[in-house]
Amino acid sequence: MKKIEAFIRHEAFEPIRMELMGLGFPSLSISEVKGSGRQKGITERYRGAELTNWLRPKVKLECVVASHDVQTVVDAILKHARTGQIGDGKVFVMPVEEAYRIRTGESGEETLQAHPEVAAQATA
Amino acid sequence: MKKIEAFIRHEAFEPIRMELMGLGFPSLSISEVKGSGRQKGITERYRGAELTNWLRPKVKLECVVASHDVQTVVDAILKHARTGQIGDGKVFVMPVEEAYRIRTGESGEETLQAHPEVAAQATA
Amino acid sequence: MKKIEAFIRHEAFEPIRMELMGLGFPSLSISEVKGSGRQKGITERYRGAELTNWLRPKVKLECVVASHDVQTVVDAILKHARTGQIGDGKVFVMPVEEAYRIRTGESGEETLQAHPEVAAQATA
Amino acid sequence: MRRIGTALLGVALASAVLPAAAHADTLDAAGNGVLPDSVAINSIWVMVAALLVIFMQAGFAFLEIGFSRAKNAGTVVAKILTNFSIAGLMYWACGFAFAFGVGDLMGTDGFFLRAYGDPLEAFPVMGLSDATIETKWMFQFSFCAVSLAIVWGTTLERIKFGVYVIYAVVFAGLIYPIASHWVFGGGWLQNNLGMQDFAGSTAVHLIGATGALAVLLQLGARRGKYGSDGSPRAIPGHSMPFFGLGVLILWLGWFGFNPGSTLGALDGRFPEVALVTMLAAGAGVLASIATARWKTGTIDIGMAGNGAIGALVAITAPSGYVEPWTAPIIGAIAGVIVPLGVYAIDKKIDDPVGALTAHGLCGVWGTLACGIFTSPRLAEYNAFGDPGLIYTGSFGQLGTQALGVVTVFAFVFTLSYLTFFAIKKTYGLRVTADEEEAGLDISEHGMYGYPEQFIPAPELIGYSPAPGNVPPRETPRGATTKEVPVA
Amino acid sequence: MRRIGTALLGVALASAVLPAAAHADTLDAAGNGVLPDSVAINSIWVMVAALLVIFMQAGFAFLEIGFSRAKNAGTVVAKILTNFSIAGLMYWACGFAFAFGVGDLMGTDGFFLRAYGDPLEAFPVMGLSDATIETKWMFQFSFCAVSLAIVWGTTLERIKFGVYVIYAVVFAGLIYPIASHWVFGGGWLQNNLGMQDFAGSTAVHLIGATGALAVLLQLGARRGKYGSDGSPRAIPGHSMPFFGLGVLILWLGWFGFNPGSTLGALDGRFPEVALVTMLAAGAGVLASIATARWKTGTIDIGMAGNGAIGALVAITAPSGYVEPWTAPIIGAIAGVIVPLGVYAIDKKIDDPVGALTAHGLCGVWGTLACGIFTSPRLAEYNAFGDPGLIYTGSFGQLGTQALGVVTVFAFVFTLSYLTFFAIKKTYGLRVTADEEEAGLDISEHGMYGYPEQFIPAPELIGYSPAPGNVPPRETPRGATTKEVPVA
Amino acid sequence: MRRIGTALLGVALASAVLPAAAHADTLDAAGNGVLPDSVAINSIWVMVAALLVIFMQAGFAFLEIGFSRAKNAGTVVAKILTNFSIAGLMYWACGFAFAFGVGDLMGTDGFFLRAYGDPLEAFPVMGLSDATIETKWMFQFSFCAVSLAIVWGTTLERIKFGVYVIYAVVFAGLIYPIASHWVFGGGWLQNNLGMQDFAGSTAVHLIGATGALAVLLQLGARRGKYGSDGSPRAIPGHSMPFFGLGVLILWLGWFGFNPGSTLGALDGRFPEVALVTMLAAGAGVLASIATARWKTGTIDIGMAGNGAIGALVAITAPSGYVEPWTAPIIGAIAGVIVPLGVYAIDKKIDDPVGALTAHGLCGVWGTLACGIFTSPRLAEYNAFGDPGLIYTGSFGQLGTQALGVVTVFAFVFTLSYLTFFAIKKTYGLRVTADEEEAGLDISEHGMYGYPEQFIPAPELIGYSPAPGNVPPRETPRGATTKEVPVA
Ligand SMILES: Nc1ncnc2c1ncn2[C@@H]1O[C@H](COP(=O)(O)OP(=O)(O)O)[C@@H](O)[C@H]1O
Ligand SMILES: Nc1ncnc2c1ncn2[C@@H]1O[C@H](COP(=O)(O)OP(=O)(O)O)[C@@H](O)[C@H]1O
Ligand SMILES: Nc1ncnc2c1ncn2[C@@H]1O[C@H](COP(=O)(O)OP(=O)(O)O)[C@@H](O)[C@H]1O
Repeated sequence: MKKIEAFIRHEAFEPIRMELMGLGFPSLSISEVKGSGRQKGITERYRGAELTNWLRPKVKLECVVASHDVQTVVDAILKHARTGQIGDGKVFVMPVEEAYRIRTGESGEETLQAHPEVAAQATA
Repeated sequence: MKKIEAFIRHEAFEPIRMELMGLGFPSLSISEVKGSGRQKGITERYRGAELTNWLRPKVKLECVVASHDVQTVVDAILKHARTGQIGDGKVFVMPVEEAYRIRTGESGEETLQAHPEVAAQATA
Repeated sequence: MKKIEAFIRHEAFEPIRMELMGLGFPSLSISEVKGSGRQKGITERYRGAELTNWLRPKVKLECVVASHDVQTVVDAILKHARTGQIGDGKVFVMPVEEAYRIRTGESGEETLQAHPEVAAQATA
Repeated sequence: MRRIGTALLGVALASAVLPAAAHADTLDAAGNGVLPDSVAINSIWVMVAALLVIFMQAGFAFLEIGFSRAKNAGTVVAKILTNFSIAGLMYWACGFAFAFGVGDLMGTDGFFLRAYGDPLEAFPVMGLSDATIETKWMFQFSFCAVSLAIVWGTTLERIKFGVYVIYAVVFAGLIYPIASHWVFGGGWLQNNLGMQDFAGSTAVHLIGATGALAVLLQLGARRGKYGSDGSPRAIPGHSMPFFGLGVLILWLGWFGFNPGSTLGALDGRFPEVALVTMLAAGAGVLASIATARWKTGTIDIGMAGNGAIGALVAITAPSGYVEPWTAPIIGAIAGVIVPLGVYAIDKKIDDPVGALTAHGLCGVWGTLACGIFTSPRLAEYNAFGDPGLIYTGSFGQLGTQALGVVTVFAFVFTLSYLTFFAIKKTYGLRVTADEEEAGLDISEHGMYGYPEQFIPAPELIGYSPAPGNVPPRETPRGATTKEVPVA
Repeated sequence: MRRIGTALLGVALASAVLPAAAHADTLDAAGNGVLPDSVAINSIWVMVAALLVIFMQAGFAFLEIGFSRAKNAGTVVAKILTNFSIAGLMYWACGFAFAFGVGDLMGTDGFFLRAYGDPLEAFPVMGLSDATIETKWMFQFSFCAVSLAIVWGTTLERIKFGVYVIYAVVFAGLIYPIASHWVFGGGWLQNNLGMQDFAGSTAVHLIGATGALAVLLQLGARRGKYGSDGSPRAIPGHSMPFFGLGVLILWLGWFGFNPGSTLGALDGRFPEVALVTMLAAGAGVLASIATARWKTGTIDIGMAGNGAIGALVAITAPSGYVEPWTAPIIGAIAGVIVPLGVYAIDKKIDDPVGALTAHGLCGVWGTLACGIFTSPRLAEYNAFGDPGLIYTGSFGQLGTQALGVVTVFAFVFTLSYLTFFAIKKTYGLRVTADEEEAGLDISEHGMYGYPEQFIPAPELIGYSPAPGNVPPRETPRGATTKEVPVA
Repeated sequence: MRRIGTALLGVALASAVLPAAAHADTLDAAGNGVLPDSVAINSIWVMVAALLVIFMQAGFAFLEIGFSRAKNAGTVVAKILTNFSIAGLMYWACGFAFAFGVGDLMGTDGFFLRAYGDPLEAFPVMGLSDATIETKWMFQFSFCAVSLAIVWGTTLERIKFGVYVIYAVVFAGLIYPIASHWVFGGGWLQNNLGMQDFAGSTAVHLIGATGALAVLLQLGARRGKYGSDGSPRAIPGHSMPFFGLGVLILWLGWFGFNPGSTLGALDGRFPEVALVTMLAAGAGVLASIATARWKTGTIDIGMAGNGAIGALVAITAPSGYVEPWTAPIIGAIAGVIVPLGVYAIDKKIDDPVGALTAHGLCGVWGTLACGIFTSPRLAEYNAFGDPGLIYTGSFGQLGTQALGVVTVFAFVFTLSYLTFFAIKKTYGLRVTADEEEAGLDISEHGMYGYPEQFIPAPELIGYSPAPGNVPPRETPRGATTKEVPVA
């Protein structure tokens, strides 16, 4: 099992979510982060004083999938998150040793996501 | 050392925190995330236009512990986070290679958590 | 490649960010978390009822770097995040198997950070 | 045209479409230049006062919003608008007639503010002022709306929206008019017993708080308010600034509430009433802060505000009957009652904003205070009841006040309890556990009150820009930039 | 000293520094004790009304803030302050003179409120009231500022700040004064055709909405408002409580807007106008909620508020011409128009706050309503036009109203469209895509409206405490603590 | 009963419980129908003005809240309520007597508003108006409360709550009354030197700002305000919308502040004062935006608001003395002063809201402006001092104004500095570093102003539902759902 962590633009999330759901990966989490990278800093002003903010709001997407699904998910992300301009973000893949579905207590890969056909209906 | 990441319901956190502290695991972090999974989407309406929100607010719990403590912590989470209904969430276990306590600069397993008996008092 | 996750005080972030940028590590992400550890709980009161809040606001810093850069970054964090008092936080190092720069689609270590000299100018 | 009317508002309206007797009277008088200046002078002040009281709707809204969690903030807005609207139409249709027409038990003239002949005779208790009848309606309606707003303070974060609508119709059309008629509409408590309630500690605030109790007992506490062991939990509201805005607006509104109850300006009484009101409120804040500090060790922001409200409620009845020097005393006692009352009540029932204490207990205290402090000159001037205990040494007036309080409470509680009981059995009072957890905004209104807090970039949901039309990215004008060249 | 003046305000001001004829008149009269009480009485009421209308600026600000995303909240504050200021100076310099001076097409006297001789002759249409001219200026200026505020409702979250400034000068100095002159300033529509618009459904609200349409057509929708398939997306505002605050303040302000349009108190008319206003607004809220519920199945908070606004706009023109019983009818119809209008318009053009519907469509409906419901006694009293359809059976007045609406719309739309066209070609109307995405607060004003939401611990950016001066850490006083000893 | 009084308010109150001479007078007059209409007319306007000024408390509260960080938002609410209350009680006990009684240095009659005999003789400087004494008290008290509110602008986010309480007693009971007595209470600066300050640029705003300076010098800057190198850092407030709300409320309140200072309506002066106030404020906003734009390149939202405040402060003294055409000049100059003053002061001392500039520098400018622009007719009418420089060519009045400013500053600064010095040595002025970092809400009040922002699901802390009573989960009514079956 692998965890895919992607730092993306806000507007990239929804297309990614839709595609992933269609592909049978409905299960994921996102959170608001602030990131710095190659993107420019913004100089803000307040009552005369200046402050340069090097951080830009980004969305962090976390999705744990079976190892053999990693490429599918990464590709979906790269496809939609890309504008070709600085600030598009990064995708990281990390190992996961165990996973549990709390509701049932089951563990293992099959707990991670729904089955494709199921998801297919879902988006119908 | 392992990192335990759990995506749970808000109301599940407090019982988990209390049990973990009792067990000698006072150290953890949480953050607000929005998740999608098998749970239903909510259709919201704004001035006529509809939008289906597939994301539900969840709490992400992060706790790094010594490898031999993983099961204890996971069990505590499963025990309290479970309502048996869709939306209960997931628990993931991931490898951690090194840990440092900033205050002292020490590294290694013993920096991770307080000792059981200590914690015991704490909750007294 | 490794991912460095640090839970630090708010006021520690800016000095760390500046030093890392100077060292050629401009790329990182932060998020707001709430943490519990050895730090004391605060008892809050609301219309007579009491509630003890065991959680303190912290900043979670995430930075993925090439394996040979880990120590440099960890040291920078330890240096600035340390006040010597309880609540300073922790730093964790975790394995990363793959990384992609979304903008270009390239993968591998070189996508992670800017080159030192480049960054050097940046801070000039 | 009669048809349009009926079609739209039903038979009841029929009476409304007769020639506009009264309105026309004023107009004719004005036309013939025989409308005395005094009408305009008194009407201006009472109208100003009415508008200040109307503004209190915003005060109640923000007091409640501040004490609610973010997921329940929006519904308060819809609630206040709906209730204010229903109150207006019902009070016009029949409320005003019941409340101020002639009769010991209830008035019977002036439905739709029509066909009542001479206003000074039709609504005798307000005869001392020649302000126009529409002015008096605006002022009295604003009181009804305040009383109704008070009812809902105990019901935050779990009540079904429809309950607001149903009860509002009954309350503004029947319960409030009759009960207030008894106390200051010329009814039996006032005329026959000489009960004193200048601006409505009982007639407005206690009535509202009684309704609030009646619904709370059948509604139950919010999820999570009481632990498995029954101990109360704090459920902090989401915004003290909004709470503060509410309190400050209410305080301002009270300068219309009490001084406006002179129903005119020409007797020069209203500024003194304003002074009395200010002194009581100030003492209330300080006493409440001190009491809370003594009990809990902190300077409780909420109690400071509740203390102001409680003291203002308490001084409402006496404001036109007592000397200024008694005001700080009356207010300070209310300020002590507030925290103690809130702490005590919170142990058993869930009153998120402290309405039962601030409007209920303090309303009772204020009404009784007349029996203690009413001054001879003012009892005589207002021509209701006798001076208070400290002047007469007699408990007579105090007894009358107590009787009035009990009667009004019993009457309003019974009718309200029955109304809510009927609602509970039919439509239901409370949302489901899931809806309560999700919050009323999303579950009752289909959208959060603070969408961005719950939906990531909501405007982008289901939105995928056509590859072509991604616009060129430039640098924000307001921003100077430092380039970090790509490695 | 003339030099100071010119240096600072330009030649135009020259006229302003002549001896203060009119102001002095009032003063002399007062000095010689020959200033009749009626002047003070009428002036007090009209001034109170003017201040209530001025407060509506806050209402518009928070209605817009609530309906904006958090990243565009601050700019509204700067906008409202700037526009209100420009409106004041321009309306003083020439707006008032154009609007209320003598003339079928436009007035020509009273620039800088100077040298107009006898105010009652100089501004005849307001002659029925002897309130001081400065009072009347304050009241009429507050109307101009409201009309201007309405214009911007359609432009949120993407317009360049400078556009506000440029258009405000033209609007408050020329467009509004001339158009409003025709309708209620003594111009041809009013005097020659007998158009009825008591407080400005057309003269204030439709004019504003027309400007709003003119700019929207050239500005375009917000990014993300319409998907690649052209279907509309919801872009929820960030705060329903702020929206509610705006609505409640506007509602309050309307009790100055309509009843103040009597321009005096001595005829005893203003309280009746207030009653009419209240009844219409109440019906509007309920009708709007019902309609939205029927269409979308939820109790729409925004529609409840828009319904109130729409009904208040609709009752504005008839408020001084109709009997109270018609008010709920007029308001309810507006309440139905609001959701239907918003849904329909939203399909094609992006009007974030629903200004086109609430102020435009409802403004038209309200103006036409006079043609239907104006009562004989009030047509006669106001001395403009004839009673409405239901009394006369004739469509004459309705036709006049319709003609007035069309004329005003055509005139204002043409001038506004040209003005915005010129701005677009020169300065530009719209920020860049990046600026829009970043939000107007940061891109136009260099700082977020809610900095903490976007900057982590902003005060610490670039801040590294000298190792020495890190202060000792103690325990917050307010907090008792439980020690967890270090392992 | 005397015992009750004393027990509660101390011996000082004794005087308060004598028969209510003055109040009774009004009442008798009214009873015998010999109370002239003029009393009611003047009282209505002045009361309306007083309430507008009282509302300014909300304005100051939200201006400060907006400029504070979220962790310090709640304490402002508790502060404003406490200070307003103390001001009311102290000004009743002795403030009013000191300020408006007879005497060059200070008044000595009318403690507790009692036993002063004929109000027109007891408080001669207000003799020109026959508004009731309670009306005048309400108005003058509202000024005192404003002046006190101004003091705290410099102390946000680090001062100990108790300091508010202690200083408020001294300020409202002694410092403000005496200083304001000199300037517009009939004291030596006004009566003997002929200083002109119509509504208090010096007597209210400069006094407040002087107290603000005295405390700031001993309190020091917020942590993080100045870097190790001493360079100032931006510490942005958390809400521009709240700031905007504050500014708009203050602006509205100023239409009571200045026009109400006529203390009556019958001379027809108040509308002109309102006009003058509006013109100055408008010019101030535009000048301030322009200056900030020129200096920093952005349209600074905060400066737009501060510009309005600064201009309103500046026009306060001249508003009753100058011709309308001078208002935009006076306001514009204040608008230029504001940003320059803020930037300059920010380099050295930490004034989060810019009170020193807006109320201090602009208060000085406004006072001096009288010496330049006061018109002959108004100098004569108000009967204090001479016309200004541009009319007389003489620097005499300007000198008087300057002398007044210096005297008042020196007096207030000395007393305030000593008071704060004493507090610092005993109780302490400032919270600990940890408390400051945690925020005043949690450390001083034991609860955050926005709890949800700091506590995750606070109502659930320590809450574990008994396994049994987990309620059934249904689907929110407001929500239609799309099932994703379990794999
Ligand atoms: N090495 C990294 N570690 C953590 N977050 C990163 C890293 N590199 C990039 N990010 C995240 O991705 C975002 C975009 O990165 P940036 O370098 O600006 O874009 P690009 O890679 O297209 O130049 C950053 O704001 C940050 O949130
Ligand atoms: N594979 C996953 N990767 C990341 N987050 C997940 C994953 N699966 C579930 N989650 C998180 O857990 C939450 C609950 O998941 P859900 O599938 O709705 O519950 P259940 O597993 O009980 O059906 C989701 O909202 C999401 O935040
Ligand atoms: N084992 C852990 N897992 C996750 N987060 C941790 C862990 N230990 C500490 N933290 C984070 O670090 C913060 C500071 O930890 P704490 O123990 O209070 O400081 P110190 O280590 O200096 O005693 C905590 O609030 C929490 O956010």
